[in-house]
Amino acid sequence: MPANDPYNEEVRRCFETPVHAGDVEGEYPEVLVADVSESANGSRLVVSAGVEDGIVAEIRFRAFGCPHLVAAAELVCSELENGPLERLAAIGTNGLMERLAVPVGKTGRLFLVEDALRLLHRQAVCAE
Amino acid sequence: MPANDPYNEEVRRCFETPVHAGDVEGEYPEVLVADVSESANGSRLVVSAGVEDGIVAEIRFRAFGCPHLVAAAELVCSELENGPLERLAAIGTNGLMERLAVPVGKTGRLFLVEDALRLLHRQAVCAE
Amino acid sequence: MNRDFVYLDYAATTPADPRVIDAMQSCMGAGGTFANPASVHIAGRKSAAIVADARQKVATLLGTEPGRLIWTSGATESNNLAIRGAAMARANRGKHLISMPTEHKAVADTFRALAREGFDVTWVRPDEYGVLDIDELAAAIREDTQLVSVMHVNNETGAIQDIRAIGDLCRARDVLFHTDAAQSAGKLELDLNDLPVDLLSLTGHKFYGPQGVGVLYIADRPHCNVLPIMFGGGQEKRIRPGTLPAHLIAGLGTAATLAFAEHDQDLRHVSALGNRMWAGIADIEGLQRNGPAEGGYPGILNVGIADIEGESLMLAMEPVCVASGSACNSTSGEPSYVLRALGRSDMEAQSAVRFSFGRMASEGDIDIAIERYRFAVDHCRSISPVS
Amino acid sequence: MNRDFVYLDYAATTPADPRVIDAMQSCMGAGGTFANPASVHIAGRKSAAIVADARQKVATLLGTEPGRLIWTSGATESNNLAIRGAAMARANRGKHLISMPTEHKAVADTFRALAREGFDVTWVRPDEYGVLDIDELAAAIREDTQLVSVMHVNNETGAIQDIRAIGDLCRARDVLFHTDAAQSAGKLELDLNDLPVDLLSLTGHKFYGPQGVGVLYIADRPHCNVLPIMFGGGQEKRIRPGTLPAHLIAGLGTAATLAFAEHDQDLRHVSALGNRMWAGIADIEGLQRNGPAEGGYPGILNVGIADIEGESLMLAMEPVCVASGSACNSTSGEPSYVLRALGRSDMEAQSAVRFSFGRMASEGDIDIAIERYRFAVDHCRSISPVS
Ligand SMILES: Cc1ncc(COP(=O)(O)O)c(C=O)c1O
Ligand SMILES: Cc1ncc(COP(=O)(O)O)c(C=O)c1O
Repeated sequence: MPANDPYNEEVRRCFETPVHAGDVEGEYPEVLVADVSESANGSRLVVSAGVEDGIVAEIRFRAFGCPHLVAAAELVCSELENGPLERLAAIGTNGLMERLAVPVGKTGRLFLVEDALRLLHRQAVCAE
Repeated sequence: MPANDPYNEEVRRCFETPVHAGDVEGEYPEVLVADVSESANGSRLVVSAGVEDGIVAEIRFRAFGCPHLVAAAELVCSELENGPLERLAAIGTNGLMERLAVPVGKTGRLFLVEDALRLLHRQAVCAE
Repeated sequence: MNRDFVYLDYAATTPADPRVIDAMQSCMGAGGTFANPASVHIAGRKSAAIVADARQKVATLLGTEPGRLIWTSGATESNNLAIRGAAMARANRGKHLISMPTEHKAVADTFRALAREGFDVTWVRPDEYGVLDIDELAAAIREDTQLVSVMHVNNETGAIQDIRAIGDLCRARDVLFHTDAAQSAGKLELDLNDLPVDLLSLTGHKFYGPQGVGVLYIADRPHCNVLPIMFGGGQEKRIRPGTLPAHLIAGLGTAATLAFAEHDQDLRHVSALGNRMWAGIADIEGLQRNGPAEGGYPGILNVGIADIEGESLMLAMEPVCVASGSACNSTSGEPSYVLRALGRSDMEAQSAVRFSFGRMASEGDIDIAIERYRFAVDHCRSISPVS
Repeated sequence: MNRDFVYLDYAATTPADPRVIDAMQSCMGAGGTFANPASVHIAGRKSAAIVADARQKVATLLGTEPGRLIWTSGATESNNLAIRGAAMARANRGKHLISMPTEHKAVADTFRALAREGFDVTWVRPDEYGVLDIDELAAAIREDTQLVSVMHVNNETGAIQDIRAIGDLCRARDVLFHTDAAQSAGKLELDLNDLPVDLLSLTGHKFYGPQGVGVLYIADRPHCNVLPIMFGGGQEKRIRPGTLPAHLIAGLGTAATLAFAEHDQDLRHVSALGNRMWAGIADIEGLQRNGPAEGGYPGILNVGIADIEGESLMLAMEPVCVASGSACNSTSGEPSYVLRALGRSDMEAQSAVRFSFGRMASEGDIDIAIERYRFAVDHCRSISPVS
């Protein structure tokens, strides 16, 4: 692979085996769904979370978008799963941008991940 | 030699061994000299002829000019030597142009040969 | 052969044929015919002979005389020289020019630049398959029209324009006709002694010649000439300056001879590959063919699926190398303007994949491409919220 | 090595170095890095990596950043792009331009074309050795002057201009400075981080790289930019369109690395050859040296003898390949305008012979050239009426 590969290993790994791609399948007291999109490039991200006792027991995503968006969604889901609900509000894109070596031109697209998580968190808080 | 050689074999032969280059060296009743030049490109042709009994006994040339001019002068001299004086007036450039594959752009330069021979002939006629 | 990727992007550039490389090799290095063809010494004359020979070879391919051909650095320069050069040469007769929105950028952007400089450009739109309606062109021609530029084979869709009909119309109306034949020269028959084409552009690297060299053909007709766009030595009839690159020209000449001799075989080969590819993917749900299903250049197959994201599709298809209509494949950051001009939506255009075939591609390559395309579509769909 | 001629015309073009040919080879054919560097697929990215690497290599040679370099088809295009591009970019600030009559045609004719389009061009004459008097340049600069173009090393005489002094003057007067470095890049040290040069042209085939590829350097300074002269894809920051020829660029990059690494050795070599040549012919009666005897580029030696006819001289010198100032060596059919500008008469100019030396030339070649030149002079004199 030449040095100028636009996708780093993390992106490739997450894109190739996005284990959190799909919908929440388990039964949970609460299943939250956030569906966000960016009209400029048609990107869309749907994140669903099964919440139990303040814990994100299962979190899944579906994405229509570039490999960086897919990888970011996968990475975030794997980090949030089995963690406290509050973390949904705490995750930002900065760390992701770096870890996935996202080109600056795609910053806007990566905000979708933040947007979806915020939305999930707000729903969870309102439901409490 | 590639096909696009600007000098054909005849030009090369005459240019390499211009046996008639020089001045008339023998002693003749009459030695005629024609000195013609073309200002446009600085070409100059000097033809001298030793004439005896209406015959061009010795004919020599000196040229400042391109290989085609040198070759033309050499060829003409070798044809005229030991021939009748009248031939001086009869030789034209058409045959030369073809035989030496002279580029059309050099037609003017080749006229120098004709000019020199005419001049020689005129001198001979006047002297008679 | 490269084994770490499968190359099906022949419309972008082709590898040079080994016989082309041999011809180039013989012009490189101290032992080769490397001299400046404009030099009058022996070494220069050898190079000049190589250039003359190559010029004859390209002339034979195009059915024309060597004296009609100007060497350039590629089709981009040929297009610029043809269009700007002709527009400028005829500017005193009129400033109206005609082209199509589906042209390559080297044509379209040259017209746009001329439009900024006071020329009036009419863009005739194609039908949904990318084909020009000759009546629409006829209607667009005005008293002051000087030049029509319509490409022969479209680089994205393979759509073929009827350059004979266009040329006939232009001749009848006293308008110059330029065609960008970058995608057809060396692939489809072109007999310029017979075709009513005034200016034609081609580039070496689309038919197994070297990158960095092209040709502009200028017909020997009244009022058919171009003004130079660059200035310098008196090379190429003072139309295009610069030291002639003997190795590139020799390579292009050889490529022309090969294309001429192997035309039928090449065309059969890419047709077979194109058919095999299509047969292997045509049943995929939602698949749309971009460009003509029949009558296009068989070496190009462009397909799209609106609900698949182009960039992810391309990554999932690795190591198959194809072009895509998605923004990530373009310097403008926009989905293919060619497909948009055919009436495709942004979403349709961004999912487009152009498979293009050539001399070195094999059935095995096609089978891998089919497998990877099907896999990639499934993979993207499995992630997608759309389906 | 070619054995049917002796090549001493390195200022016209150089054979590619074998290591350059290797680098080019690795980019050609189906097994090579042949893809379009603009393609986003694996094959394209490999080509893009080659291009990036080559760009860094040329940047290292020039002491600059890769981002400052634009690939072109050669110095002719670089000169046209620099001069027309800068003149157009600054046309609204003023239309006065300055150059010299001893420039290469790619510079001089570009200025002449601009003059026809309404620009005002001042030609500053050199001294009898071809060198610019900096005070004359200073006097020529006006309020509305936008661009000065003065070449680094003259291709006919080897005269070197003081580009640091010219550049300093231009910066002080807020004028852009372009230099045609076709004859110096890869031969003389050029550190653009340090030199006050705004635009610099070079071409691969003058320093053992391939023909058909060049570079334009554009300094990163306010108001230093050029408008494109051709239009198309968005390559090269939208300044120069067209598929990047990976093989040529790889070759140029390798040539740059070699020139950088072997600079001292190359310079010593051509100096030794130049000195040997001069020592072998300096005593010939009537011999004049054209250009500076000291301080010029040692790889070029230009001599003339007014009473010898240039074309015959060249033929008599076969198989030694050199350039001549005679009309037969020029497309204009005129004796060298460069030598005329140095005050030489037509007769003096037409007899000029330019010997130029390079990496592959040997002492044996020089000895043959000395022998042939002496023979040719004698031969021509023996025929001539002048002496
Ligand atoms: C239709 C068409 N025209 C022009 C070009 C430009 O050719 P080049 O990049 O060789 O200048 C291309 C290919 O890039 C093309 O496909
Ligand atoms: C000083 C100078 N400038 C420009 C050029 C043009 O270079 P190219 O022919 O590679 O475009 C040359 C050589 O021909 C040259 O010697």
